[in-house]
Order: sequence, then C-alpha cells, then structure tokens
Amino acid sequence: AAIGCGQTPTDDDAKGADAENADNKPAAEVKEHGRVAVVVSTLNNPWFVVLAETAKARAEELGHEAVIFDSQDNVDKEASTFENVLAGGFDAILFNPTDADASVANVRRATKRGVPVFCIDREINATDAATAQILSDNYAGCVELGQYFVEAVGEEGKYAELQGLVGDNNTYNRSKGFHSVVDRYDGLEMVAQQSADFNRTKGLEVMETILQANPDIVAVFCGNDAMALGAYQAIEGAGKTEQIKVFGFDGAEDVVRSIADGEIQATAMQFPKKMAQMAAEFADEYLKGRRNFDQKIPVAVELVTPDNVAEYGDYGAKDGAKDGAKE
Amino acid sequence: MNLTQRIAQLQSLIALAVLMIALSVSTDSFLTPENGMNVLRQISVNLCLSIGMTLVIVSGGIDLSVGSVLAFSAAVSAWLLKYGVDLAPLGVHVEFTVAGTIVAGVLVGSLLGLVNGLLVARLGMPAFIVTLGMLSIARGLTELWTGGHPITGLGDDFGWLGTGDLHGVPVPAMIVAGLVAVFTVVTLRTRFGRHLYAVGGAERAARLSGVNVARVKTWAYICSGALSGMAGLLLTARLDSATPRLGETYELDSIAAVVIGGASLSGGRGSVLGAVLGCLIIGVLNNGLALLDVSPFWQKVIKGVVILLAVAIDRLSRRQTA
Amino acid sequence: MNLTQRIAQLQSLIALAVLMIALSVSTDSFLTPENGMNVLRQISVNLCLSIGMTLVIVSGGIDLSVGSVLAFSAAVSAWLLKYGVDLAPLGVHVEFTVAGTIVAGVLVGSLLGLVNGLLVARLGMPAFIVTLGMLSIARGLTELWTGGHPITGLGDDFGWLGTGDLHGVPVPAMIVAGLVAVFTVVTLRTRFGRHLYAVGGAERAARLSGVNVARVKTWAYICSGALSGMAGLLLTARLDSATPRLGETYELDSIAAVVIGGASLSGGRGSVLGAVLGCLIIGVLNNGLALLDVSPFWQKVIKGVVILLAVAIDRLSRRQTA
Amino acid sequence: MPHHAEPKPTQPVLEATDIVKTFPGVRALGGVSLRVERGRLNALLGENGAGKSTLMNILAGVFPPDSGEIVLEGQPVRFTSPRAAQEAGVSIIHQELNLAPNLSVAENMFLGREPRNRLGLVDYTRMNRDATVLLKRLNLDVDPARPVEQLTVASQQVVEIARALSFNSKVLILDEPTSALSEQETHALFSLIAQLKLEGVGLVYITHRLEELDIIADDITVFRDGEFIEAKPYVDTTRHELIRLMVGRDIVVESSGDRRVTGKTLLEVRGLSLRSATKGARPVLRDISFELARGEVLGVFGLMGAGRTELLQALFGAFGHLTSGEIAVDGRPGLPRSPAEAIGAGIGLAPEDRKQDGLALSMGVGPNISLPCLARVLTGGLLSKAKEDALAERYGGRMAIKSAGPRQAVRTLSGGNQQKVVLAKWLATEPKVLMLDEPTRGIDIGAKREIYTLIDELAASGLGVLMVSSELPEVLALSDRILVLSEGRLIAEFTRDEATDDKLLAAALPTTQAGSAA
Ligand SMILES: Nc1ncnc2c1ncn2[C@@H]1O[C@H](COP(=O)(O)OP(=O)(O)OP(=O)(O)O)[C@@H](O)[C@H]1O
Ligand SMILES: Nc1ncnc2c1ncn2[C@@H]1O[C@H](COP(=O)(O)OP(=O)(O)OP(=O)(O)O)[C@@H](O)[C@H]1O
Ligand SMILES: O[C@@H]1[C@H](O)[C@H](O)CO[C@H]1O
Ligand SMILES: [Mg+2]
Ligand SMILES: [Mg+2]
Repeated sequence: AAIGCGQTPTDDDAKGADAENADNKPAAEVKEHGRVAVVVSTLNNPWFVVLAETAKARAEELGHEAVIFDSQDNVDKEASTFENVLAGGFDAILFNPTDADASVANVRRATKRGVPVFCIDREINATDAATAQILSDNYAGCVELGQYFVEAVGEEGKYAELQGLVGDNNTYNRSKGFHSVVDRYDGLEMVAQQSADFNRTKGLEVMETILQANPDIVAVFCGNDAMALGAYQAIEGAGKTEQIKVFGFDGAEDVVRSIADGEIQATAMQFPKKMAQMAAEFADEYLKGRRNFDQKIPVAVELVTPDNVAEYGDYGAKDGAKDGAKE
Repeated sequence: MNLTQRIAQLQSLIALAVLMIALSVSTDSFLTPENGMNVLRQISVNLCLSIGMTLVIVSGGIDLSVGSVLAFSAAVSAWLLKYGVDLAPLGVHVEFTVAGTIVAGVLVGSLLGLVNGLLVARLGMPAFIVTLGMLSIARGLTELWTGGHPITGLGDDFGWLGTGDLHGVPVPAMIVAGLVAVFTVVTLRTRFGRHLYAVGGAERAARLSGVNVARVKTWAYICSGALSGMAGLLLTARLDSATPRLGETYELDSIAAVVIGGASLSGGRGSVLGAVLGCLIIGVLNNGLALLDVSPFWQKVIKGVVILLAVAIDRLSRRQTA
Repeated sequence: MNLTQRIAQLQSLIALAVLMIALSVSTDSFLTPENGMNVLRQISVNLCLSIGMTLVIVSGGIDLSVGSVLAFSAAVSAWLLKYGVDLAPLGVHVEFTVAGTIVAGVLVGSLLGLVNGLLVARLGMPAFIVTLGMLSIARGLTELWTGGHPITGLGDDFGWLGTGDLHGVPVPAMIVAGLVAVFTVVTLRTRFGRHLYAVGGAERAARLSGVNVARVKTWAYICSGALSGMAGLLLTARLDSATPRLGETYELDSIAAVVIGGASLSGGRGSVLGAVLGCLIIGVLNNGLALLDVSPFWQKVIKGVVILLAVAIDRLSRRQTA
Repeated sequence: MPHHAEPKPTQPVLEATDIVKTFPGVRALGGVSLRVERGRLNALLGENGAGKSTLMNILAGVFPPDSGEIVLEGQPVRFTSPRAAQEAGVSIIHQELNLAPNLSVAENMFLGREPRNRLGLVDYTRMNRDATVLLKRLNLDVDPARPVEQLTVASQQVVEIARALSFNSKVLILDEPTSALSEQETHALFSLIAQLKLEGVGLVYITHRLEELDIIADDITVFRDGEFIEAKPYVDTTRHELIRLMVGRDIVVESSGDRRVTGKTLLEVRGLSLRSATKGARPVLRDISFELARGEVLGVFGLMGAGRTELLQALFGAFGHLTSGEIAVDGRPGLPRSPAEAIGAGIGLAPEDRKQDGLALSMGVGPNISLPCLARVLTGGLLSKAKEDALAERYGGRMAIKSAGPRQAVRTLSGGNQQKVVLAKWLATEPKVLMLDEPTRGIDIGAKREIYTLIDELAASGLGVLMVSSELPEVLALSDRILVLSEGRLIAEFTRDEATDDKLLAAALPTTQAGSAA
C-alpha cells in the first residue's frame, strides 16, 4: 500500500477541488502533452535542487514540458512567478511554497484560473486553495526524532539546538515537534538555541561558539542536515565526537554515510524525490481528467539510525528496499 | 534636467525598447495586455523604493535599509490592522481602518528614515554604514515584532491595494504612478528638490550658499523611509501577509534601477523618471526570462550581464558627449 | 599613515577593548585560549576578503562581488581537486595537487577581479554597479558549475588548510596573518600602495603626476578577486565542501569591517591594519553574542547598533581633532 | 539722541575687533581688527597664510571666532551660518570657486533663495530672467539654463561674482576675485565696484595683485602671521611701504631683468593639434609650432579660453590620442601619450587648478612632493620614509613652505603654501622642461618674488621654462620670448624687447572675421 496515498477522496478534502470543477470546464479536456511549472522556494540548497529536478524529470517522462522557477526564498518573487506562469499559459504548477501563510494568495490566484497547484514538502495554511498537498510531516518526524533523542542521549544532560531560517515554517514545526517530546524531561536542559540558517558554514561557526560556552553538552539537535554536518565538524575540531551526539533532519547523502560510519547519530529521512515524483504524477493525472485528490497527503518522515541506516540512500530508501511509495 | 541627463535617459529608453522588441519577437505571451499589467504590478514595489532611493542617491548618499524598513513597517501596520491597539490605562481599544493603517505604515517608515537621516546628516557618518546598520536593526526588530511568524488574513479591503485594479490597471501601479508624478515635481520644481541636487553635486558650495545641508539630507532619508513604508503596505496587501523576511535584498534591485536610470552614486545626478526606466528594464527582464523558460541559474548570469550592459552603453555614449 | 588614520584606529582599538572586557566579565568562556583561537579561525575568511576590500575602497571603489567570487573560485577549485581535468584531445588526465588547487582558485578569483577592474577602470563604469552585476553573474556561474549540489569529500590534506593548526594556532589564521603582513607592506611601502592612496584621494592629481590610474585601479580589483579566491579555498577546506551558496552576503560584513577600521568609502583613506581591527570587532561580537546565547532576533539588532556605535565614536572623535 | 555728532569721516558699516581664531595646531588669527566704511573699498593685504581668508570666513558666518566682536551697523552680531550672514547683509565671494557643477547658472545664482510662484514651485522664468540681467552687468553672455560645469573656470568665477552682487548687500567681501579672470572681465568687475561704492556698499577686497589697488582701493589693512599690522587710507601709503608692511622687510618686486644666455633647443614642437573630446566640435588647438631653448623662459599669453592650459596639458600627454603633431625633448622625438611618458621625457607641469589637478589634499607635504618621482625614494624596492622626508625637506625647504612638517596634510595649508608644494613637487622630478600654468595665482608678493627668483635660477641652471600667466606684467617681466594664443592658434610671437602691453593685448583679441590673412 502506498504511504499516505489514500486515493479515495474524503468529503472534506474534496470540497475545494469540486467547487472548482463546477466553475470550470468539466474534466473533459485531456492534455497528453501539457506545460508544467515547477516553482520552488529556493535552489540555494541541494535539497530543493533534488526536489525540483526530480519533479521536472518525472513530468518530462510523462510527456510534458517542464520548467523550473526559483522563488529565491522570497514571497514577492513567488507572486510574480505565479503571475508570469499564468500569463505564460502553463497548465499545472508543482509548488514548493516559500511561506505557509503568504503563499496562500498565490495558490488561490492559480486555482481560481483553473490551473491546478500541487504543493510539495512545505505546507500552506489553507485547505481549500491547493489542488493537493504532498507533505513531509515535519512535526511528526521530529516527534519521532525527539523520542529517539531521549533514548540515545538519556533523560539527563545539557544539549543545544541549531535552528534553520528564522521565520520558516519547517524551522518552527521541527523545533516544536522535537520540544513536544524532549521538554517533558526535566533532566534534559537546553543550554543554547541558535539560528544557523539551514547553512553548513553557519552551523560550523555557531557550533564552535556554543561549544565554547557549553563544553559539557552531550547532544545537539539540528533543524537540517547541512547544519548537522557543520556542527559535526566543529565537534570533531574540538575533539568531542565521543561526548556529543549530533541529530539532523533531511536524509542527505553525506549524513546517511556519516551515520553509517558511526559519526552523526541520526537524521529524519524526508523523501523529496518521492514527493516530487508523486506531485508530477498527480499533475499528469489531472491533465488527463482526474479531479479527486486528497487535500493533504502526508509523506511520513522516517528515522534513520545506525540500526537501519543500511536501508537508506541519498534522500530516500535504497532501491528495492523500503520505498513503499512506488506503485 | 540638463543635456547629459537627457542623454542618459535616452540610452535607458533604447535599452528598454530593444529588450521589449526582442521579447515580443521571441515569445507569444510577452506582448499581451495581461502580461503588461503583470509587469506593472510587479515593478510597483521596487519603483516605490526607487523613488526614495533616487532622492537619497541624488543627495550623495545611499540607503541600504529600504528592504528592512519595508519589512518593519509592513509588520507593524499589518499588526495594527489586524489587532488594533489597546490603550490599557484608558481602557480603550483602537481599531485601525485601512486609511489609518496606511498612515501608520508610512509613519513607521519615516521614523526609521529619520534615524538614518540624523546619523548621516548631523553626525556625518557614512551613509553606507548607517543604513547597513539599520538594515540589520530593522530586520531584527521585524523578527522580534512578529516572533518570526507572518501576520496574515488582513481582509479584502486592504488586499485591494495590492491586488485590485481600476479599469484594468493594477491599483498598486496607479498609486506608484501618482507618487512618481508627485516626486517628479518635488525634485524638479521645488526648492527642496533643487537643494537636493546642489547638496549632492557640491555640498560645500550648497552650504556656503545658505542651504541647510543637514536638513535637506535628513529629508531625503525621511522620504526614503516613508516610501519604503508605502512599499511595505503595497507588498503586504499583494501577499495578504507581512512576513519577517519581506523585502530581503531589495536594496540591491532598487539601487541597480536608479543607476541604470542614469543616476550617479557620487551624488548630484539622477531623476525619478530615470528610476522608472530602470525599474521597467529590470522588471521586463525578470518577466521575459521567466517567459522564455530560461533556467534559474542562467537567469542570474543574464541579469548580471544586462545590468552591466545597460550601464556600459550609457557610460560609453556619455563619454563621447562629455 | 597620518594622524587622522592613527586616531581612527585608536578608536577601533578602544571599541574592541571595551567589547572584550565586557565579554570577559560577563562570560567564563570568552577569555580562554581556545576561544581566542576559535575567533581567529572564524574571522580568517572575512579578513582575507577585507584585505582586498581595503585596497579597492582605498582606490575609491567598492567590491560587492567578493562573496560570489569566493563561491565560484571555491567551486572550480574543489572540482579540480576532486575530479582533475581531462584534456580529451591529448588523451591526458591531469590531477590537481593541493598546491595546484590553491593556484587555480586564486587564479579564477583574479580573473573575475580583472573583469571587474577593466570595467571600472577602463570603461569608467561605477564600481557599485559593476560588482553588483558580477555578484549576480558569479553566483549564477557557481550554480551552473555545481548544478546546485555541493562538492564534498576533498581529503584531509586540503582540509588541513582550514582546520589544521600549528603549535595551537589555526592554519587559516596563520595564512591570513601572512597576507596581512604582505599587504600592509604593499599598501604602506610600495609604489603601488602609494599610488592607490593617491588615486583614491585625488584621481586627477594622481593622473597628472604620472600615475597610471586605470592600471592601479585594475590591480586593486585583481587583488580583491585573488584574495576572494583564497578566502574561498580556506572556507572550502574548513567545511570540506564547496556549496553553491558559499559566501552569500559576505560583502556586507567585509565592507563593514573595513569601514569600522577607519576607511572612507569616498576613497583615499583606510588601512589593512584597520581592517584587521574591524574584523576582530565583528568576529568578537558574533562570538560573544552566541556565547551569551542571545536570541537570534536580538543579535541582528545588537549587531546593527554596534556597527553604528563603532563608526559614530570614530566620527565624533575625528570631528574634534580635525 | 545726540550721539554720532563727532565729525568722523564716515561711520563704519562693519567693524571687527580683536578677532582670535585657532585651528588645531595653528593660531590663524591672534586678535585682528578690520573696519569697513560705507561706500569705500578696504583692501586686505598680507602674505599667504596671514589669515585673510580666515577672517573673511568668520565675517561671512562660515565658522565662529574663538573670541572678538563683530559690529554691523552699530549692532553686535554673531553669525551662526552663511545664511544668517547673508540675511544680515554680508555676502562673500570665496577664494575658491563654490558652485554646484550639476546645476544651471541661474540655479547656482539663486541657490537657497529660489524665487517661487503662487504654487510654491520654483519660478524658472523669473529666475532665468533675473540671472540674465545680473550677468549682463558683468558682460557675461551665457544661457542661464546651462549647467555650470560646461563653463570655463573664468566664466564660473563671473557667475560667482554675479551671485554675490545679487544680494544687494551692505557689505561685500571679495577674496581674490580676479585670480581667474581675464583683463576684460577684471575691468567689468572694477566698474561694478565703482558703482557699488556709489550705492554706499562697504567692500572688503583681498588680492595679491598690488597694481589693482590704484584703481579700486580706498583704504588698506595689512595682516602678517595672523596679527594686525596697519590700516590707513590708500592715498597715504606707497607701494614700497605696503610691501614692507606685508613682508616685514624691504623687497624688490621686479625680476632681475637680466638678459639670459640661452643655449641650444631643448623642446621642439611641430604642428601640435588637439581635437576636442566632443564629436564634431572645433579643434581646441591647431597646428602650433615653436621651440624652447635651454635656459629660456618662454611666456604664453592669451585671453581666457585661448587654449593656453590645453597647450601645456597636451604637451604633457594629458589628452592621450586626441593630440597630434611632433615634439622632441632634448633631441629625442616622441609625443607623450600620458603624463607618465611626459615625466619620463623630462617634462614637468604645475597645473593651474591646484586643488583638483595639482595636489592630493588629504596626503602630507612629503607624499605630495614625492608622488611623481617615487622611484627616487625607494630603498630595496620599498619606500623609505627617511628618503621621502629628506626629499620633502630639500625641495620644500627651497620653496620656503610654511608647514608643521612633511606629514602635515596639504589641505590645511594656506593657498599660497599649497602652490609652493606643487612647485616643489615638480622641481623634485628634476625636469628639463618645466611648464608652469599660472604659477603665481593666489600667491603673496613675498612668495611671488621667491618664485621669480626661482624661475631665474632654474633657467640659469639650463632648464627650459614654458610659462602661462594671465598677469601681463609678470609675463613681460619674466619672459625672454612671448607666444600669443588666440582661439587655439599661435597668433604671434614677440621677443622681450618688442613686447608691450598694447601689442600683446591687440594680438590676443580674437579676429572675428574668418580667413584673416592666412
Ligand atoms: N580649516 C583649517 N584647518 C587648519 N588650519 C587652517 C584651516 N584654514 C586655515 N588654516 C590655517 O590658517 C592660517 C591662515 O590661513 P588663511 O587661508 O586665512 O590665509 P590667507 O591669508 O587667506 O592666505 P592666502 O593668501 O594664501 O589665501 C594658515 O596657516 C592656514 O594653514
Ligand atoms: N572639457 C572640455 N571639453 C571641451 N572643450 C573644452 C573643455 N575645456 C575647455 N574647453 C575649451 O578649450 C578652450 C580653451 O579652454 P581654457 O579656458 O581652459 O583655456 P586657457 O587659455 O587656459 O584659459 P584660462 O586658463 O585662462 O582659463 C576653450 O575653447 C574651451 O571652451
Ligand atoms: O525541508 C527543507 C529541507 O529540510 C531544507 O534543508 C531546509 O528547508 C526545509 O524546508
Ligand atoms: Mg586666502
Ligand atoms: Mg588656463
């Protein structure tokens, strides 16, 4: 069974899309070769490059023309891109939003004009705007990660947190998910919480300084893998790899390898490729007439630890192994 | 406006025309009324900032803080609109109308501009550093104010400012067109405007002629702040949301537009109409690259090259006439 | 170095001392040898950029492209180190040693610097715009070169450049200290250095004194490019990875450091030692704010305020002595 | 009230008493006084650095005095800004040009007090009309809407004067107004001064051209080293006494007058032309040929805009490929394409605009002097401070520069001392041919004398000197031969014996009819 892809529409979720169908042409017009826009929040981060390129490749495999647009982490730029895409006559949008709230208006603008929007990875805070949202469950993933954290670190000790971009929804959800578990243990004391912008360089520098102020920490939780890699380097530089456990989020190749090598402790595997492919396939189906999509299709985030690391590769499960999403 | 300025603008105009012709030929979708309106809507925010930037640059300064000031004004005004103010001791709760919100946003921007202006004009600190400091401070304040979360759901009345249209012309474009008209008159036909050029072109001479140099400069920064506030309102209305990262790096686009439009970063030269041309060139370019399906990586390269070309042509031609 | 410059540096020195004393008092961990080495390692990259930035600013220009040039040099040299070059027609595969990689990285940076220099010095284009264009172009090229993916796994020999130490002193800090020494001599004791100050302070007089103004300016940008390349190598070695977004917005930190160190953005004034002080102030501040676990929102505000204060004190005291 | 009954000649319109002003390290004024009478011109005289401009800046509200009293029409005043002074009726023409190059002529003239229409907008029609009227009074015929940067320095100076006149002030200060003016414009200015006196305006006039005093001066005031020396009616003094008062000792002004012995040809110029940088504009210089011999002083005379400055700069390589023709220095041919090449060939040029072209104002005296010849102060490839100081000491000392040492920023020197730094800088390159563009502009009589002696010495030591000067007496006294330029052409040449004021001026006047005897 496909993960999270319950393809029978529930009453609630289908409403938005149905209402739209009523306004627009019935699902009669079939497009075998459409134009698909891949609008991604930023390409300044390999994670999103993978996401965008996979979506594009899959759409092209399915016979469509696909173009990638970079919003450069800027809602305004994203709004302009939407306008341009609509004026440019694209048929569907595979969308990685920059902001859960601010991007809603953009999505509405497109669906109002009958152009379907499939959100990938990041959520928008509206259930009646997008055609469907294929989402990493950041919160749940971090709840799981938090539980493993307590298991691996123990119920006592000082730790630090490196957060991603200030103002980013994922930053917020990951931190919240993690703390929803860890804060219940009074023995676990967070002695530093700093932002390192999802960025490896900053992760390294901020960690070096945190180590200075708090040489006795036993763990660090990082909001993504780039920061985890930077943090690990700082810890290695300080000769404290035995003392401090590093936790990341994403499932980047380097981190998976690092876990296998017994360096980084754990990460939460998102499936960017899987999400992107699914979105491209949905768009394809939409163009061929399908209209009933679930509003939210959560793609579970999986914990990668030394115990199960062998099953994972770069941003996903190893071929043949655990990739439940392939239909 | 003198001859060299006219010529500089002619160059920009030609660059713009070439760009537009090329795009009309190579895409079907460029030369449509809808796309035209898109471009106008898209440049409104940058143009609003660029008017203020023009004043500051003409006065011999620079304002790197416009993007952050935009964000802070946007955050404060969105908050006021959404939640109003509790005047606790009086037991009064004040709601903000759309008009009140606009006033508040512009005021907040002006206030930050005033701080910039006082530091530059009274203390004689370098504008680059003052506004770089403000860039950091205003961004931090925005994040503090919003707690890092966007403020959304501001209502359709307010949204109309950013998304509405009048007879097919986007409202933000009309608002900014009005500002362009006002500031064209201000720069070319008022004492303040002329003093701006005098201060930027020859500060000492202006001072010895009895121009209150510090006051003129301070007002340039106040205007820039106010227009950043206005730009913040337009952007927030367009996005129905004030996010903490709104307007990041906008200073660069705005400075580029003003310089492409013929302004000199050493002061004394530049015009509001030039800024309009500069914004159009950048806006059409962004729009065109998207319509042409150019890869995002190449877009950066091409954008850089076009900025260089636009200014290079301008300088080369000016060199022969100078 | 004349009196005003001495005083400017004295101010920065005092600012630094105050900052350091405050941090030593308020945290246990600041005043440890280990943390000192951390700060040195952390400022190496900014300092490397700031040396070049000093040359450019003294010559009367500015270089906004340092961060992007850093990234492109880093990407190219990491790639060469990792994959070597296939000279297909000759059927030869060339592997790059660490030394060869350093040369390549510095050369790539110099080349982009040369382009900046030629456009500024020969075509007379404004430095702000030229290097803003280059900022965009070099960033785009980096993304094209890497396809948006980091290049990692560069080996321990190369990594030593960024992470190693000699008798407890970080290797990158020692390399940059060497560069500081070299460029202090270059600026204060060579003809090129003297010409740089003359060109920045009085371009026409310099030209009529037989100084080849265009050449002097071009070399300033070449040096800045080369040093950006070097900074890219240090950063890549430290991270064991050349990522496409390496060095984003570093230009602002670097300019801030140079100006805090007493340079004037209108040219003719500034020094390498001043840049060292500026980098130390910024580096100690970043380090201190993190040690104190100040919230990221407040960090931005405080950083902005400190930049303003450092320069304000400098200007106020200079005003009294001038 | 029965005061002022005393039969004083006139009541002073402005009186400054015991003014003290100190700059860091310099006591510029040590308690000086100045009395300006209604309808009379007080000529303020003194050597370079005597404090003349400083006092004028104080009177005009540019900066405040440390102590002392200023009384305007019986009222004690203390101006806090130039504007306050203007509004009180004191206006000034500064020693240095103070115009915004990017603004139009009219905008500059009315800067800070632009006429406005009913809407509160600047009334350009009225402003341009008023400007035209004012400029007419000074015989300057330019479009008031033209940007000032397109005007020659001399025309800019006229604009500056016209602006000051337009204030209808009670007191008008003129700080070396004629230093950039041609004879014609100077005369126009003098007749205006006469008219202003009739209108009852009190004038303060600073000049180093003592011959002007005969025409305009009513009273004189002399400062020396920031101290008040003397004030009296001009008729009660002699030229000789004035110089003694200024310098503190007796001085002979004239050049030695000795005929120089000239050697073989040092500089040969054949068919030198200079195209304009503007496309399609007339050439700036046309087909100029002449020779300069070893030990000779060759004067170049011409009216404003004749192209004298361009001639020197073209020879110096400053215009690159816009210049054509042949030149040879000491028998070695080669038209310099850059100043560096010219310096290499043994040519030096002391330019007329010392602030823009002559000096790096923020650098010290030493670095300014060594700039064109840094090779001479290297030790093992690096600059040697000791050598640089020695060089500055040697050439600066020869010019008797008043400074606190080789590191003092040139910006803080008086105008005359700045000019001496320029000359010292070029002497330090040990040129074969030294070109001097207005070498005594703004220089006091003592320094002038020193420069004349120096020119004599340089010529005697075998240098060739090519000198441009707008001061006829200077050209006549110093030159062995005189070239006259008019509209970019070499129009006449006179030997020292042939040359007279009248002949030179007649030759310099542009021939309006085209195709005069070719
Ligand atoms: N801003 C300043 N800072 C320091 N010293 C100054 C400043 N302005 C003037 N001085 C000094 O004050 C003294 C008087 O200068 P001032 O310009 O008044 O002389 P002057 O009589 O006008 O000379 P000149 O005939 O050369 O113009 C000089 O020693 C000069 O160096
Ligand atoms: N930048 C320029 N572009 C074009 N023409 C110029 C420029 N500068 C000067 N000229 C022209 O060159 C000619 C000579 O100029 P200039 O007035 O400098 O001569 P001059 O004889 O040295 O006079 P003076 O030195 O007394 O002012 C004039 O016709 C002037 O208009
Ligand atoms: O999910 C993505 C990735 O984790 C990335 O590394 C940072 O941004 C988040 O939104
Ligand atoms: Mg003077
Ligand atoms: Mg001249």
